[in-house]
Amino acid sequence: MMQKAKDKPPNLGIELAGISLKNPVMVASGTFGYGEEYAELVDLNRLGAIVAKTITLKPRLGNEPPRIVETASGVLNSIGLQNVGIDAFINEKLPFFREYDVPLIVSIAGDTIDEYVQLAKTLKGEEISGLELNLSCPNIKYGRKFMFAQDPKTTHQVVSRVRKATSLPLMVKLSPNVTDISSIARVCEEAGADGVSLINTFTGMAIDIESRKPILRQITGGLSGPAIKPIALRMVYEVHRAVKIPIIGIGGIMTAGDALEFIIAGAEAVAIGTGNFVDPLTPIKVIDGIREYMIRNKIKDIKSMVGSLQCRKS
Amino acid sequence: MMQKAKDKPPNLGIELAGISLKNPVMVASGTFGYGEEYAELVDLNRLGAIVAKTITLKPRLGNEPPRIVETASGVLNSIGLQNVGIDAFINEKLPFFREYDVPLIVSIAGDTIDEYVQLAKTLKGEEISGLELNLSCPNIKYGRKFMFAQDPKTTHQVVSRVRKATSLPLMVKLSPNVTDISSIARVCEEAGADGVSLINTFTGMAIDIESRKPILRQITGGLSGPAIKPIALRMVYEVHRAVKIPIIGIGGIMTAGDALEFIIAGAEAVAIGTGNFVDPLTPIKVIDGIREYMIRNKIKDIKSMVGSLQCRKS
Amino acid sequence: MVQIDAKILVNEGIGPQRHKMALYAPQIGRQAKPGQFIHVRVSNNFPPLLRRPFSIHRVEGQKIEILYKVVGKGTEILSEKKRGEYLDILGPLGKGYRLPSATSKISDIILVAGGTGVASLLFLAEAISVANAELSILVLIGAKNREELLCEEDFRRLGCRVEVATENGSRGYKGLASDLLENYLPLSEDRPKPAVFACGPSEMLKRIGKISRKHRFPCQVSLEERLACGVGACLGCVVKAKGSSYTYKRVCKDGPVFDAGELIW
Amino acid sequence: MVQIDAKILVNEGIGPQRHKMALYAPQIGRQAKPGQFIHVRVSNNFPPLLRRPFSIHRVEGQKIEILYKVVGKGTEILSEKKRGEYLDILGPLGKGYRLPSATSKISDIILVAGGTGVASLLFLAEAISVANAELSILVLIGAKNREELLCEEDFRRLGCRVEVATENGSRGYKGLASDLLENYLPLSEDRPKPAVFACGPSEMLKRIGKISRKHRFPCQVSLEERLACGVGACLGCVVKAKGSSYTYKRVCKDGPVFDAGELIW
Ligand SMILES: Cc1cc2nc3c(=O)[nH]c(=O)nc-3n(C[C@H](O)[C@H](O)[C@H](O)COP(=O)(O)OP(=O)(O)OC[C@H]3O[C@@H](n4cnc5c(N)ncnc54)[C@H](O)[C@@H]3O)c2cc1C
Ligand SMILES: Cc1cc2nc3c(=O)[nH]c(=O)nc-3n(C[C@H](O)[C@H](O)[C@H](O)COP(=O)(O)OP(=O)(O)OC[C@H]3O[C@@H](n4cnc5c(N)ncnc54)[C@H](O)[C@@H]3O)c2cc1C
Ligand SMILES: Cc1cc2nc3c(=O)[nH]c(=O)nc-3n(C[C@H](O)[C@H](O)[C@H](O)COP(=O)(O)O)c2cc1C
Ligand SMILES: Cc1cc2nc3c(=O)[nH]c(=O)nc-3n(C[C@H](O)[C@H](O)[C@H](O)COP(=O)(O)O)c2cc1C
Ligand code: FES
Ligand code: FES
Repeated sequence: MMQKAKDKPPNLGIELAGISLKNPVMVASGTFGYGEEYAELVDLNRLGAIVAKTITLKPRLGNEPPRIVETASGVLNSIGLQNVGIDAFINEKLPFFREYDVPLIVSIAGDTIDEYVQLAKTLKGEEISGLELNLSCPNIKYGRKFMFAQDPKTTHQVVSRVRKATSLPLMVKLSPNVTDISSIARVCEEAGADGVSLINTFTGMAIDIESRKPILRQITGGLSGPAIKPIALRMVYEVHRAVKIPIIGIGGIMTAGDALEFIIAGAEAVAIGTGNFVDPLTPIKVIDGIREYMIRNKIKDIKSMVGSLQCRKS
Repeated sequence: MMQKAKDKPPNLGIELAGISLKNPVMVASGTFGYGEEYAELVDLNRLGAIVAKTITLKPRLGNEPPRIVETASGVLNSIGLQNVGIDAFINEKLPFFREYDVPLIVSIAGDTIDEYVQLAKTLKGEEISGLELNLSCPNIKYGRKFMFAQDPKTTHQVVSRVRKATSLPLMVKLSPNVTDISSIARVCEEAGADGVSLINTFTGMAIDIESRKPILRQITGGLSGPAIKPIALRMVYEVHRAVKIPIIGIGGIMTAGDALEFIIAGAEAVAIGTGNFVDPLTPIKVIDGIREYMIRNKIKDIKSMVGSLQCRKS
Repeated sequence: MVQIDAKILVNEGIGPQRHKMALYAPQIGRQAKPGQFIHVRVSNNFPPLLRRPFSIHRVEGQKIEILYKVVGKGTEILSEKKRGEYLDILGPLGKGYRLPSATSKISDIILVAGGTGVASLLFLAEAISVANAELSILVLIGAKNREELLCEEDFRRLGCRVEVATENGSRGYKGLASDLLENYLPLSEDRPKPAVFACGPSEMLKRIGKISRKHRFPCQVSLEERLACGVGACLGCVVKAKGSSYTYKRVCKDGPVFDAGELIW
Repeated sequence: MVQIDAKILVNEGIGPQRHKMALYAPQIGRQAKPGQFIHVRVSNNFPPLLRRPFSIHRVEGQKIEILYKVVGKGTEILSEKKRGEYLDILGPLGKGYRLPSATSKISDIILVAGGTGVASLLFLAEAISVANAELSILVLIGAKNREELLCEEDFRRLGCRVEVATENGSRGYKGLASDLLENYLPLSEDRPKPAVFACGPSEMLKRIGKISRKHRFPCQVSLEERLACGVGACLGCVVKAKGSSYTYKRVCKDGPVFDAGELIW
């Protein structure tokens, strides 16, 4: 790609809910471990941000295997939030990030609202860039039938209580398994969230017809990957019209083109999940591809792309 | 496949909400036209049943094109219920079916509850095997934001009013764009439905990043195909545990294996949609494949398979 | 209309990203009319999930040919197929070109082809030269550049007059095939109007449609839309056409060939 | 661990549905240890969406080899790859077999291979015969039938003693490789226990694990689970292992080779 000397390189940097990102391409929670697993393959400093695997108060063993099965253009997982717990995270995992110049967003989940608050308080003063409240893990049942993010009332409670407990930038990760995601996003905005991450996985399942058993030991799991992209994109589009806080678009992003669709639909940033498994360089290729697209289309600033969808009717 | 003389062929026949089907494999509404389009390629007499394209009171022109776009393992459509209207349907389309020995289920949709009732009354006495209430078309906005099937209250009203207006077997086609499909299915059961058809399409979208316009003129459309199968299957599994009325499993069925997954999860019958476009012989191949599976596994009656999922935990 | 597994007899490059494929498909060849198409399952895997439509380019004995350009995943996979492999195809589908009837007053035929639009028009030219040998055929072929020009010699061999336009001027007239058509107009009043048949990019067809309205000559155009079923069942492929106010017609079943006059553009 | 586009040097059938592939991958070969694997993107298209893992079978100069069986879509596509094409691979991944240390009292090595389990064990046998030339290696190979037996000669060439079991008795002992192992037991008290290394179907490994518990000999097994990332990030591939009560270990990172004793089966 040729570029005249006077042309300034396009600006991919954004300010996301108060966090400065070099570019709008992050890696999604649970798909990039604690960063270190991919550090040999990916230059972490190039990423917009890393969202760490969801952390809970106590270490969690997670669900029994099998936990993964591939479906048409998708993956079902039922990890069940296996994680080292907040203390080990702070002591053993956080120090790793000091070597890198990349914003770290810590995803947290609790069985109760109090646990969310406690997690947020525990992370106060740590060298992290923001929090993501995971209210939408389909593999955990909080002692009841639904996830937090399936109910506007509990969503409001968690978000507003955590909001009071922390001054860190606060994202809320929502579930697509709802009738009206805009109303849940609005509740987050009202409760003081700085942004919403759309979307977590869809609850799905797969059956082995020979044994007549579910393939996942947990019966159901969360569906991710290219299969869900059209629905995720629609949700970003809807939520963009419903709230003013920034949106992180997530769901099936494999290419720069996919990421641009999300940005055009209204996402300030995007996060790559399953795409990391397919090709660890996906985030880097997406960043490069966005830059090339901007140069080709003479777009100076990525911000001008956000929500730039041209609808012939409304 | 060898078969000893004394072995009786397996029984694929089922009684679905009072309709006798030769086998549990139907074709889904909107994907098989009015039957005649595929008659040159497919022996209609072999199908379990045909669900005709959804009919409305007045003819509908449908949405502006483009109406179709392919996604990863899926298809987005925004046909918008283009149809000839109930009168032309009865006069011009129904007579065709007299030549065939296959149950016809007529799908109907209205802008108001009264229209559903009127459609059901108009079809009284016609040579049809049953009705399917389409409460879940994502391409039609009934003057409000949601579809009927996204709201338990309106769902109950439509179903119970139509129930009073007809003695035909009554299926209700539900939307997957909901938080809790079981509760909607339960409402249908309470209101007198004879069965539920799960699922219609997911609302999704796709964007052309060069023009920055939605690819579908209607912006959003309904996602179908293999991409959605894991979610559809999970919904059938959930609803099977919530209601006693039979379930027609729909969503991404391409092979006999897919159909068997739905049956094992709890579907009495299945319907093939997008699969017809990929290969018009899909329904026939699915029927043959189910039969072979039954012979191989010495299963005498398809009914014994329904909901036979073996869960290691509950 | 049949569904068959057709053996690939030839699949070869004939220009930049352009390929020609011959299939053993006597059942389809027998029925095929110019303007009709086949609907091809390019892979048992997906993507592409849906079939891909291609005009029937020629019928020769037991075999049919298509001519295609690689534009995406489906056509890419198609271009990698080897001779001897089988393809699951449906066809012939759609309504083809209406040939001039023996009693019509038409004496001149003009075919306007843009890009791979030549595919169906060559078949049409062959049919006309057999059924209406007395008619003179003028073919106007447009392409981006000389490398992308297709089938010029094939038309000449049929006895057609051929004029060429390239967008970059590397051969023939510099401009569009529709410009060439306009250069032949206005037509003198003393001779009968030509019948025009056009196939190519939708912008070209729109322009030709306009010209036909202005100069009032009969004009059939072959359209492309994204198809799903290909047999008229899904209503996915419609174009706006004239009706009481308007109506939607299916490209795959009511078309792909339409009278330019019935379309609302 | 590196990610490279590796050129396919050989991809050939070596038995029913069994193939051997050689890749030009000096960066991986240099680092590779027996029991480690590569994670292969079999297609830019999907399915398969996820990569597929294969044990490193041999390292020879600049090239590495894998040995695989076609069991589904991914391996089918792999088997159709041509020499000269490139494959996107990650490797070497995982923790391989722990070789007997120079000071250990082990004098006998027994390798038990089921099906394609031979793949990693041949690499191991090579490594042991170089690093611990004094050790005697007995290889027990199991397969369904004689046609599916793999690598027998390769092991012999290394100087290993080889015993064979087939399920249908068409070669060697009629039964399972784990039966062969049991036939060697109980071991006399007067000589040191053998170190057993096993790779194959999980039922076989389970059985061998049990035998090792009973007869108390050191035993390493190489497990298979469905992988996603392959690098330890997703926690998708865990197996139950002993911990305070229990814990989950990642096949891709903590394994694929485990001490049989640490697993909860
Ligand atoms: C009746 C009919 C006859 C045809 N005959 C021929 C022929 O003889 N030779 C030939 O080369 N092509 C022909 N086409 C076009 C051909 O079908 C498409 O180029 C092909 O389906 C593209 O498939 P793909 O998977 O390679 O591209 P895709 O990956 O599906 O698409 C590549 C690009 O083309 C666009 N695109 C694809 N199909 C369409 C469409 N139908 N309308 C608008 N945009 C589209 C996509 O949006 C994308 O930008 C015909 C189409 C129709 C409807
Ligand atoms: C560390 C490791 C090393 C391996 N080394 C080799 C090797 O050297 N040679 C070799 O031939 N194979 C090896 N395998 C297995 C190989 O990865 C799988 O056979 C392959 O991924 C199957 O891909 P597919 O797309 O062809 O099959 P799929 O279509 O994915 O599956 C085919 C069938 O196999 C089952 N299946 C697939 N993968 C697994 C799994 N991991 N666990 C349980 N069931 C499964 C599926 O459920 C299905 O029934 C290894 C696996 C691991 C984890
Ligand atoms: C294996 C796996 C583990 C995941 N774990 C988490 C998690 O711990 N917390 C979370 O918020 N999301 C988790 N997710 C969801 C992803 O962050 C992401 O929202 C989802 O996968 C959709 O994006 P994708 O299609 O790009 O994968 C997980 C997804 C996968 C596939
Ligand atoms: C082109 C198209 C048109 C459809 N039209 C209707 C319709 O008119 N009425 C209806 O109830 N469902 C309609 N559907 C939904 C299907 O009946 C089916 O529920 C859905 O496509 C999921 O099944 P599948 O994945 O097998 O396609 C339509 C689907 C497609 C793809
Ligand atoms: S493609 Fe289905 S109606 Fe034309
Ligand atoms: S496959 Fe991801 S942790 Fe092992």
